[in-house]
Amino acid sequence: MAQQIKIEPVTRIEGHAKITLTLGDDGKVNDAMFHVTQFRGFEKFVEGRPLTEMPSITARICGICPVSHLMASAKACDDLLSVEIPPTAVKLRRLMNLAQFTQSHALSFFHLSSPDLLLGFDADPATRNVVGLVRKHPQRAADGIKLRKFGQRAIELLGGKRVHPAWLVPGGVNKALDPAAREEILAGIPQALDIARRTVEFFKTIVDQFHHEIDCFGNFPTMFAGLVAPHDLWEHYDGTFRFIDSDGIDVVELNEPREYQRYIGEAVEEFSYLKSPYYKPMGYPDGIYRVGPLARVNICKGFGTPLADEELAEFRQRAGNPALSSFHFHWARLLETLHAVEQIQRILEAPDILDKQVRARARPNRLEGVGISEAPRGSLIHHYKIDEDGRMVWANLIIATGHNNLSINRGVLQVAKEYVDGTKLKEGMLNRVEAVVRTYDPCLSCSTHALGQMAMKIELTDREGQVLDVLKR
Amino acid sequence: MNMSTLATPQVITLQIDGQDVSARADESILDVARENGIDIPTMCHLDGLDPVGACRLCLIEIEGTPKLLPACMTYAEEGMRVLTDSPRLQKYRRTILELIFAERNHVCSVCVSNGHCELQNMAVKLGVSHVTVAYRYPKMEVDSSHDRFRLDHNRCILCTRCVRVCDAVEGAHTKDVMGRGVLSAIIHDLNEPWGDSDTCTSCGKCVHVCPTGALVEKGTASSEMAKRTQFLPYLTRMREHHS
Amino acid sequence: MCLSAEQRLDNPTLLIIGYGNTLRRDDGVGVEAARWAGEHLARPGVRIFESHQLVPEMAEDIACADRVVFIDASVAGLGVGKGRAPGEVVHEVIKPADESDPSLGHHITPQVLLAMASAIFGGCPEAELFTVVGSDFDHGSGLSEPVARGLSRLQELLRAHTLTERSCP
Amino acid sequence: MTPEELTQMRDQTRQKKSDCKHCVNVCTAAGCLSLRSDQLKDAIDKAVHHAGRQDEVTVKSVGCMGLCSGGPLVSVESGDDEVMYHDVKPEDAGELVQSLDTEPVKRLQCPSDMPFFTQQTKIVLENSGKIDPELLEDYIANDGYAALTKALTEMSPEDVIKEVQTSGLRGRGGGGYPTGLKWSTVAKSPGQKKYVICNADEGDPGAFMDRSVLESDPHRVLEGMALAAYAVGADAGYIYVRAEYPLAIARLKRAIRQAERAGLLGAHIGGSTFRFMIELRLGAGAFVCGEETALIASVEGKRGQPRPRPPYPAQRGLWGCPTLINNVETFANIAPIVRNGGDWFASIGTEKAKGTKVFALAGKINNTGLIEVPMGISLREIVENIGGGVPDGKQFKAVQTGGPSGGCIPIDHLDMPVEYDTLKQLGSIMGSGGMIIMDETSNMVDVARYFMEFCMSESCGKCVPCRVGTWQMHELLTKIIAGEAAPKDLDLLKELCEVVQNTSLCGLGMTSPNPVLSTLRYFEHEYLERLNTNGHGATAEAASTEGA
Repeated sequence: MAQQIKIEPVTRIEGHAKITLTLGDDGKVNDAMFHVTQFRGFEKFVEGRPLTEMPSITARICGICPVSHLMASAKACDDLLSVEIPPTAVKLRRLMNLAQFTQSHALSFFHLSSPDLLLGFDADPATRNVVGLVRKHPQRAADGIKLRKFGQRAIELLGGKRVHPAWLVPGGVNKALDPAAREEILAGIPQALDIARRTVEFFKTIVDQFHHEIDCFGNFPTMFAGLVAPHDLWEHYDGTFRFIDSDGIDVVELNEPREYQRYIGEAVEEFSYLKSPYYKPMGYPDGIYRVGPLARVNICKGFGTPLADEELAEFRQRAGNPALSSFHFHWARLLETLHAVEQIQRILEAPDILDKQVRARARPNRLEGVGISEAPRGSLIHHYKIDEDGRMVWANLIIATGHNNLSINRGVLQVAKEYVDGTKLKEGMLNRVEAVVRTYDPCLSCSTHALGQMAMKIELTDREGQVLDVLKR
Repeated sequence: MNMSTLATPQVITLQIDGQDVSARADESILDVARENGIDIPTMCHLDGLDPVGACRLCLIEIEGTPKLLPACMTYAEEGMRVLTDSPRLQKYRRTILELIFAERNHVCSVCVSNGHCELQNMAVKLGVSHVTVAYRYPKMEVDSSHDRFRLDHNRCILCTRCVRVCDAVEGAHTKDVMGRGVLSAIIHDLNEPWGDSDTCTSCGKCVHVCPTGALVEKGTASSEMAKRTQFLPYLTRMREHHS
Repeated sequence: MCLSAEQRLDNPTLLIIGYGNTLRRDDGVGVEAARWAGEHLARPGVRIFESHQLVPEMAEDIACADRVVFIDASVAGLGVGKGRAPGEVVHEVIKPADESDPSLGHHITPQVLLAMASAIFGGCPEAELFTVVGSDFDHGSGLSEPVARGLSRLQELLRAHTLTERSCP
Repeated sequence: MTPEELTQMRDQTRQKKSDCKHCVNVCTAAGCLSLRSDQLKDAIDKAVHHAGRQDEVTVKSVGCMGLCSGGPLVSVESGDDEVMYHDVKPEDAGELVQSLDTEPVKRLQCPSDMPFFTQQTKIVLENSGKIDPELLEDYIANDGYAALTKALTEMSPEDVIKEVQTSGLRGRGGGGYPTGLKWSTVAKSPGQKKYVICNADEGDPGAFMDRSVLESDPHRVLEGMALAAYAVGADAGYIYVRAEYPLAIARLKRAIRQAERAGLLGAHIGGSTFRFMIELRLGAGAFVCGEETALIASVEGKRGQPRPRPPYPAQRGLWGCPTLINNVETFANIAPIVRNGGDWFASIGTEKAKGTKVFALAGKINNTGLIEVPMGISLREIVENIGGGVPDGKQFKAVQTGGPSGGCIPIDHLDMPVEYDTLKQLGSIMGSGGMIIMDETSNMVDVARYFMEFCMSESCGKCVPCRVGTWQMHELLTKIIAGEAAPKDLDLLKELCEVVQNTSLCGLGMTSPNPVLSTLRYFEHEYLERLNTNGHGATAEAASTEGA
């Protein structure tokens, strides 16, 4: 008899989502679906607002990655203004984005994924959580907090406010870097670098324990996409948008962000509010691709900083080039963290970093603009249309997690088929189903935190919706 | 008050909040109070513009007068005993401010005037940290048709400072008010887009007298729009010297 | 920047953390309350944070305090809001999460923060949580009417609760 | 026109009337006109011609006869006898004319002993329904302009003011401010130029007293204004009349033209040195323009918005000059006062309220229409006797007086005398004279919301408490009616009432909570019944769950 298993909400991810598993008569998983149940009515909210408000509105609507939205939004506005951003302003924006990478990756690794990685997927769920983690590995947890703090403090020193800096504005930034702030960030680098290095080292010692998970946690050929810098270097702010195939061959590179609609289509599924972008020339759903840390390291040749490049070489050797298992998002995240700290230092030491010329002023010179930046979770696209008076008439946002939606779904199915046996439901099976979702560190939020706090419940139901079994945590 | 006392200003004494003060008979209670370091909250009032007594925040109690009167338009009289800050007045002021906040969409956190807003400052001053009355959430337009300035009706509190400065100081009378009650709105000429106005001189005075983020310079991002109202008293004084 | 034990005894510190998204109406009630507290309850020894959400690095500040007051919003019908009407203020004395705490996510709960504070930084503050049950979590600013009333009630409670000095056990 | 010429015209007209055996008066005020009384008049004219009796039967258009629910109304004067007919149709014309020398047509006849007719005292309406409002001679035949002539020839301006003061007349527009005092303030205010303004911006829902006076007897108002101008030293006047009153406007225009031609307005009035011109100003229907400072702004061509008082218009009014503003009914009382003396007027009514008051009866009452009663008459007398009680056997519930600014008075207080002060004690006001009767089927929260909606949409938008407060109160009332309000909503409503009442800029705002306050005072249970006490609101108290 066909059955369904519902996992709702998926824990340790941002926002509100659930997973439904449909079982065949043999108790094997036939189908799996990852549903995003939180609706973001945000595009409507901004209609009629002046474009200059967009960065701060978008930043405030999502509290998890405000800097990422600021960045993409400011870039979309730059496009509408058609201005060239002063070089120092570009450096400062990059600085802030890298600080955001550092703090976000720290949270993802240390607090969301470590319970599984450090305590084990099959550990008793009663202790397999951040509390169990801090009790058992207080030093690692402290590292996580220190690294986050380094990133957060840098953001605060740049933007003036921790979460919602009004500092990024269309045309640049609104305040030059204060020399004292520069010194303070620089002072924090040695410790941050230490943490980043020892965490990568540590991860390398445990990664082999998870060979089984590596094999089935979203391990399949897909395309990868993201920004890449000239000379094929890792990129997070500017550069060109590139798709590579699963063999690592360049498929296409966008000449400019506004072309994205030629290559990215957006499918809508009934079961989820989250749109499923796909690579248009391949059609839906074959045009599956991944973004985020794994994609970024797969599409570049190198980071351009010594420590990160050294680690990247080992990563390629051990995980493959391109690395295809989504499990390696974790590793890639740590590489990026290491690079971010190195790069922050490099930018702060640039001779023109304290220049006062940080903003280009212009009025809208285009009625349609697109900004693409890399959020910690992957490529973030803001696409705006305005009227001649500079008021928003339309907005489309493709968030990182959206790009990964197809891949997450397929990953869930892969894991579920591998681990879940409907005849004897075990918690560890379902945890892996969730864990694959967490490798992508999805951000579905742009929502309220209050909605997220529900006890985890997994329901096993038959076709008629009759509840057959309930697992509670 | 009568006309004869207005015509020949004389020095009189009165009491404000128990403090003996002297004043000219053509002075408003608001002016007298401020000269003596007594602060009365105002929103529609601005030095250099004719008072209208519309916001009702400056209401005061005068002994022997049952009605509350606006300090900006009530003139000093001999022997007056004025209360500017009774518990009752404080309560009314808070409610009035709440009504202003509830009337339109004051989304402070993304507003270009965030941090430089007189309405926001007034809320802090009067201790209004939240609104107990219902929000209206009206659908309001943003008029962005002017080359340099923008009118965001969502943030407008209808204080009419812009209307008055445009009429009395700039002499253009581009701005006025249309509609009734909560449907009232600032308009340009005969309700045309601001950018189409033939009478607007683009002087920007209205922008800088506006207490909130309703009238702003284009191109300013969140929290960047600080207003400069100091020009107004100077301008008024210089004109008086020349005429 | 923790105070020494002696310094603390002389000057017990209170930390108030109000959190939520002010652009999702009622969700912002915690932040509104923190702002109010900043104006009305500020005095030496009182620190007030307003935040979009709880973040792990707060654990250190929590570990340094003698008492912590969290202020949050909850959706009517869900979690704390279950069986409660919008505007209700729920007060709980909270303890560090034990390992069976179910709520894990980017959303860290106060209990988890307390656990982190004690496990990582060795702090053991008394802690309480005020939750205001909300109804309108749509985009926009400003509280719904019941929640605005709840906030008034909360302010009284906060005033009363924070005036009573307690020492660190 | 000299006094002598005036007397001559008066006598001639009276003679002409007495020469006529029958005078058929057809009401052509707006109420009856809307029932096509103009066609009725034509039909009667034809019938008279058909009978060949045009020499001994005059058919005349007259103003309002009061019993508007019985329109079209016709009265037939035959010598000293008068017969009144209701619901007359053009096809009844023949029968009516035939009956002139015989018995009245029974099926159309109004009983002459109806309290509606016998219990009224008419001063303001003395000519209404009797004279042709379009004929100056008719007004003059009824002692029209005699008061003005008398004042100009025998009295000083101070004498006129004194007479008005003696009369004890108080403003009929709503406030009840002593008219004589107002006049003397304007007279004493320094200034070369002064104005007299007649407020004919009648805006209360259900009120039509002013319209009726203007339609039925326009010269009376002109004469009152001229007397006022003479008394306070003004030489120009405005009548601010709402554009929704086309018939009143047409008749006023005609009356002004007639008066000017006759030398009763303009320069050298009645051959004296007194000059006074009157102009019409049409209002666009904003209720707030009935407020005097808003009215002045509107006359000046500005947006009709009030400004804080003081200074009062008596000190600084139109174009900054001392200005006397009275309403139509107040001015309509002046000529009789000057003609008959203030003492005569003061003998009518009560100690504190002199004279009569015109009321417009509307709502759930048998005799809807216009009445004029002496001050101090009981509400019961008005509702049960003059008004003929509540129709369809329903129970009387409350009477709403004073329009949107007024309040509802319940059955327990029906025996209270109608006076400025007693109505105020009951939580209502005299107002301009609208009276809406409600029966048991009316819910008072609905009534309060109806008036609040009016106040909200008529708020000028200038001051915050009225502009936003009325919206908030309306919202809360709507919520209560929908059964979605909690007890706290009612508290908030009460609180808003207090704030709006005390902080609004003008009378409209200050009195806008009155319908709520007065219904709450007598009918709070109707509010409480609609509150939702088991839903969200009632349990919105703090719950405390220790150690959860």
